[in-house]
Amino acid sequence: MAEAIWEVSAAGAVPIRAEAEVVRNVSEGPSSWRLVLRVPSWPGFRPGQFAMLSAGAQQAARRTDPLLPRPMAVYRAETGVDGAEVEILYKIAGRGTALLAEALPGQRVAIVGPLGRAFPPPRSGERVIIVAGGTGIASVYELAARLAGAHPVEILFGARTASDLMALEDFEALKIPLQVATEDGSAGVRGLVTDLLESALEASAPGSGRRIYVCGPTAMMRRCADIAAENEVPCIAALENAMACGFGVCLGCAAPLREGGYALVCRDGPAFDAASIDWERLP
Amino acid sequence: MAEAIWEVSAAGAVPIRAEAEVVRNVSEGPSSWRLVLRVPSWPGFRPGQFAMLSAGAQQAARRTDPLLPRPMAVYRAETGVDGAEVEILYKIAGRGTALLAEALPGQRVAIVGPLGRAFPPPRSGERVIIVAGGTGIASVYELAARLAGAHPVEILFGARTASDLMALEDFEALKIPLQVATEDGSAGVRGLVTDLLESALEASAPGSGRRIYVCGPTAMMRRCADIAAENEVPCIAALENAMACGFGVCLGCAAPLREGGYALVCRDGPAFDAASIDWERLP
Amino acid sequence: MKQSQAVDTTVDLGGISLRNPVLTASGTFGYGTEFAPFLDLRRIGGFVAKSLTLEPRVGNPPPRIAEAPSGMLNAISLENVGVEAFISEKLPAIPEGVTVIASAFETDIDRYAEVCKRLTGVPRIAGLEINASCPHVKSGGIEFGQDPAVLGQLVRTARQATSLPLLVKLSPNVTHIGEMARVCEGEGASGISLINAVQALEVDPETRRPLLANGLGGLSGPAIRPIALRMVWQASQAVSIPICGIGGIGSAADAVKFLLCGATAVQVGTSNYLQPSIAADVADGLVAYAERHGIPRIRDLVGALEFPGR
Amino acid sequence: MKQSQAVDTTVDLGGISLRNPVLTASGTFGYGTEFAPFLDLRRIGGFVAKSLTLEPRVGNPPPRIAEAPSGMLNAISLENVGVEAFISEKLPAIPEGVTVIASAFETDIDRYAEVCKRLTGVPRIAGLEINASCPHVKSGGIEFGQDPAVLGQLVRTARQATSLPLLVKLSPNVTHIGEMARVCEGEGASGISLINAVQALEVDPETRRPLLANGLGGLSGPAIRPIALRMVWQASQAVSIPICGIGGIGSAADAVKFLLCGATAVQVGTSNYLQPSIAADVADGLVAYAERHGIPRIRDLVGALEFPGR
Ligand SMILES: Cc1cc2nc3c(=O)[nH]c(=O)nc-3n(C[C@H](O)[C@H](O)[C@H](O)COP(=O)(O)OP(=O)(O)OC[C@H]3O[C@@H](n4cnc5c(N)ncnc54)[C@H](O)[C@@H]3O)c2cc1C
Ligand SMILES: Cc1cc2nc3c(=O)[nH]c(=O)nc-3n(C[C@H](O)[C@H](O)[C@H](O)COP(=O)(O)OP(=O)(O)OC[C@H]3O[C@@H](n4cnc5c(N)ncnc54)[C@H](O)[C@@H]3O)c2cc1C
Ligand SMILES: Cc1cc2nc3c(=O)[nH]c(=O)nc-3n(C[C@H](O)[C@H](O)[C@H](O)COP(=O)(O)O)c2cc1C
Ligand SMILES: Cc1cc2nc3c(=O)[nH]c(=O)nc-3n(C[C@H](O)[C@H](O)[C@H](O)COP(=O)(O)O)c2cc1C
Ligand code: FES
Ligand code: FES
Repeated sequence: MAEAIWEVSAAGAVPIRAEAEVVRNVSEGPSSWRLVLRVPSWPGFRPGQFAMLSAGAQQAARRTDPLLPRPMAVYRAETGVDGAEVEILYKIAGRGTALLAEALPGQRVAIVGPLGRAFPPPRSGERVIIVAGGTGIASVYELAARLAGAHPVEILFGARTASDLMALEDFEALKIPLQVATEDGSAGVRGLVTDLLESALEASAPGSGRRIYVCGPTAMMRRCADIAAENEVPCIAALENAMACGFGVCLGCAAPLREGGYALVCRDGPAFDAASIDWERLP
Repeated sequence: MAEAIWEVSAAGAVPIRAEAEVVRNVSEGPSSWRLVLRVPSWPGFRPGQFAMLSAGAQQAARRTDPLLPRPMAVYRAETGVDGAEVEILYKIAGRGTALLAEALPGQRVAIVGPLGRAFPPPRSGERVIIVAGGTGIASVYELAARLAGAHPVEILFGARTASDLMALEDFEALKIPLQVATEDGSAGVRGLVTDLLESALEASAPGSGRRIYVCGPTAMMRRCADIAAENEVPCIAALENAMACGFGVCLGCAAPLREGGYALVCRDGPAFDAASIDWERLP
Repeated sequence: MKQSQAVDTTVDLGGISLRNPVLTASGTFGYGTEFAPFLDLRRIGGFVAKSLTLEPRVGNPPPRIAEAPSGMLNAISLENVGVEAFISEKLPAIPEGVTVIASAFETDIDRYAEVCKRLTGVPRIAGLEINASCPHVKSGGIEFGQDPAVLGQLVRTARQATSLPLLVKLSPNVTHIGEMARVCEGEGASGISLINAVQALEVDPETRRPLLANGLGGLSGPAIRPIALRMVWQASQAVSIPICGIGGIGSAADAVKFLLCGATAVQVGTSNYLQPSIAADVADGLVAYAERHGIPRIRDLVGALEFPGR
Repeated sequence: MKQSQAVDTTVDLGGISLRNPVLTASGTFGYGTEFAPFLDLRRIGGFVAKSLTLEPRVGNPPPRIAEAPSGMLNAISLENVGVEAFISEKLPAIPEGVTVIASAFETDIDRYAEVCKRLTGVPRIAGLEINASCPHVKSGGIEFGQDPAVLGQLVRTARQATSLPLLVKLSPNVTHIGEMARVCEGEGASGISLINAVQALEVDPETRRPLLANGLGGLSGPAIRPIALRMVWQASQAVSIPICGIGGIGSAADAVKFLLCGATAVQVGTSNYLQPSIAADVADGLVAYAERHGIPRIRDLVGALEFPGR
């Protein structure tokens, strides 16, 4: 079981920079896309890490608008003979992701990664509850996959409506208990995923410990943090601040801390102890 | 025969603006590309007119770099049931054309046109010599096609090397006498197209008049202008200045006139009486 | 909500009544008629004609334009048909019902005043804009709009020369735009237009020469929009006369940003070249924005920016 | 011509000897070590570290960055580890053979001087850059670099505080950059770095707020390059101390443009975020350019622009 759990030591894999070939880039439902990149010298990654992707395919001629790369969780990566196939799951949120959706197989997308610190792994025997919504679903797949079979773990997804849910089948294939809450009731129960979390905490005995991982819209994460605090359960939240560099030099991705000052989401996170974040001041 | 010759009255077709669908966009040899656009309400055009094309296909998300559209001669247009198919022949010169070459069938390219004044048609019975090189070849096809069979006309092409020649077969299909000069002798005679022009003028008697049309690199046009002047033959040159608007408002495309002042290439040209241009001050 | 109350798009730009707040910028819209194939001029608030000098002027040698990241450089200089030809040839060609603002541009203050005089009383001209980004020959090439004293004198003299609403178009190449705006207000300007193109240089590394024959040029287009928004906001904090916002506008969202920063109206410039009907699209888009946000009058947006700490 | 004579890439930037003229800009390269995975720091001329204040400082609330056309806005403010932590923790982590320029950044002149003093005599620091684009608390938020008198006093005091080569990084938000450059030269600066980010504002039309929590921010990236080239050229006409050119550099061709305009060296800023090995690529590209053009010494390019009429 020790092998299934990853290290979070500061010195993780050394990130690489590549102009990676698009292997596949397909729409899965209304606004959800799956991108597969071939990355020759991919050093592996740990759950919760992300990469910076260029906004759109690199073209024959350089275009300087949009300028900044976009942070995206590494959804999954499979190392094969000619490098790894790195998978990204994304939603079209604005210009950068709209352009990314136009990248065709054979074209190149610049990638820098893996970046950030991994989710801290649960302690031995801890019961894990993963809560996710929106693009946050992409950030927790690898976490769920590594814990599946090795840890007691359940997943709670929240969405406005059924079609907002990404990659549900991938998660179902992990054979982990999975519940869904949608605001319009179009999938799972009607309601908020935080209600599911409260029920899950009620249903599970503290026993040898519980731990919550959450990634999703700020409001969802903040509410989870509150529920976790009320129940005295440790809660890890993965933040999604806007970024320019992704590796701690622009100081752009600051997240306000409860103790004062800021952490850098790209360097000190994206995963944080939810209790350490000053949710009121997070944009 | 009168029908074969076009009007150059100031009030030509009213230009349109469209996001035209790419029907075809294929490479023909090392740096020569042929783009076919479907333009729904194309009003027709006359030889020598051009269009402004966006630099690259329009994408789902707007990109502001590169910003300016690029001027391109209308090579040919065929009106069918669902609008006209407008053909553009182009070389990759820099960023804008490199991006244009990536436009795929089904994608959209913004077009404004037809713009500019047409070549003045030859007078009845005038013997026509068309001289072209570089991207200028694209500017004279429609001229040659409309004159073919209706006028005594011959074509002289100049290039550095054989592969620089664009769309040779299209011209051959017109069954007009055609000679080629290349600097390296890889096609036609070795030498300059201006030598061919001198021979052609020597070989042809002044008779009922002669007229030269030229479009190509500035050095070629300037030399043709000189030869024409020496032989007292009228010479029409189509200029290719850089442009921002294409319809006379930015004043960016100024060509210096021998009499002083400037003409606007997009509005007063692109075709000019070669004797009116101050070739020394043309960039 | 299909039957929405019609949005009131009218604005008063320092005494110039506009159907809607979307104008086009001087030098990017010719003398108006060139755009007839692409848009109905009555769909926009009006247009500012190419800047006029007393006599017709020939411009700079080519190349006069070059591309830059998300922008373009130009050095057209003073090229224009001259004030008389504008009045006798260009104005009559402009359809009725189109609001025309004339622009003046000269090398010394007396000539500026003379241009303003000639344009005053001419039917069809709703207002004047004086372009203060022109190098002042007597100050050794410094722009009129770069020196508060020179600018003050220019505005005072122009103000005396005309009874028309008088907009002063400021140069962005200054340390304190608010100070320049205050000078204009103090000397009786009806409003301020800003920004003009930003002084810039592009170089060809192969020929080792500037891309423009003139050397320096003006940077315009989306690249300068964040600078323009900053200056409009700063000017709006400094004066209470109306501001016409200019710089890289290419969409209704861009126009809204300028209104929020305190502009009463906007001018679309470089974008006219890329998409000749854009100004009308921006005007239509403003109405759509107002409807979507339930805003009855576009002018309610003016200065509505929530700036932190204020 | 394969066996080309090796190009001499060395330059002297006001007493700082550089292996090649490609540095990285303060605030865009952290404290150097962050880039270890992406490039060998010995391939570039050196780097300018994040600006330091006397005490560690916490920056502005988020959002601190936003995108703009061909550029980005930032309002990071003074966030840094402080001068002591830089000396004790950051410097020792930088590999031998890497040229380090420290940057100072404060709210009053005495504190600037104190930072300069502390950095003087520290092994590994080859020179200082003082960032004059910081708002001067005593002048009501005006930047040090926006007022010639304040700038002069700052440079004079800093010059007395350190024996290290002293570069002054100028604000671009001024009317006459040449005047500011002359002030620096007059007060004994070893060189000038320009430009810093251009003051700008971006607005969210939906929330009606600035995109940055701070309101105003600095525009950087390719969008400002033509402005930077103009200012470098103007400064080079005004002074004879060396200039370090900054603004939107993303390729060797861009770097060549700055050298031609009179820059002795350049700094790569925002582009480091997009392509973390870019500075080394620019340095290599300069050599390729020199070889292609048969230029034996890169420094022969400095000021080689053929400006019309000069
Ligand atoms: C560590 C990390 C991991 C992420 N993983 C994923 C992922 O796996 N899949 C996925 O689809 N998205 C992910 N995101 C979010 C993704 O980065 C943004 O959706 C993307 O940057 C938006 O770019 P855009 O150009 O399409 O939108 P923009 O035009 O830049 O913005 C559109 C809207 O999104 C907001 N926005 C912009 N940037 C961000 C951002 N970084 N985070 C949140 N909102 C933003 C804007 O404020 C605006 O409202 C992640 C973000 C971070 C920081
Ligand atoms: C009326 C007219 C008709 C034209 N017809 C055709 C045509 O049918 N086919 C074709 O391939 N090209 C044609 N051109 C030339 C074409 O417009 C340029 O090649 C194109 O704009 C270059 O854009 P780019 O972004 O690829 O190159 P850039 O990166 O803009 O420039 C690359 C090189 O080309 C030069 N250049 C830039 N713009 C022009 C220009 N307008 N003319 C000449 N050189 C330029 C630059 O100085 C530079 O050296 C025509 C030009 C005009 C004015
Ligand atoms: C080619 C060109 C010519 C211009 N000519 C003038 C002019 O004659 N008078 C003037 O006041 N402004 C002139 N301008 C400046 C514009 O009116 C406008 O202020 C500037 O371009 C910024 O707006 P934009 O970014 O929308 O283009 C010109 C701009 C361009 C691009
Ligand atoms: C996020 C960010 C932080 C910056 N921090 C500093 C700084 O601390 N000190 C400084 O002198 N300049 C700072 N700058 C300005 C850059 O050093 C540089 O002058 C400017 O960005 C223009 O160059 P560029 O266009 O290549 O980015 C910063 C720029 C950015 C984008
Ligand atoms: S994104 Fe640059 S420091 Fe985090
Ligand atoms: S290209 Fe604008 S006037 Fe000719």
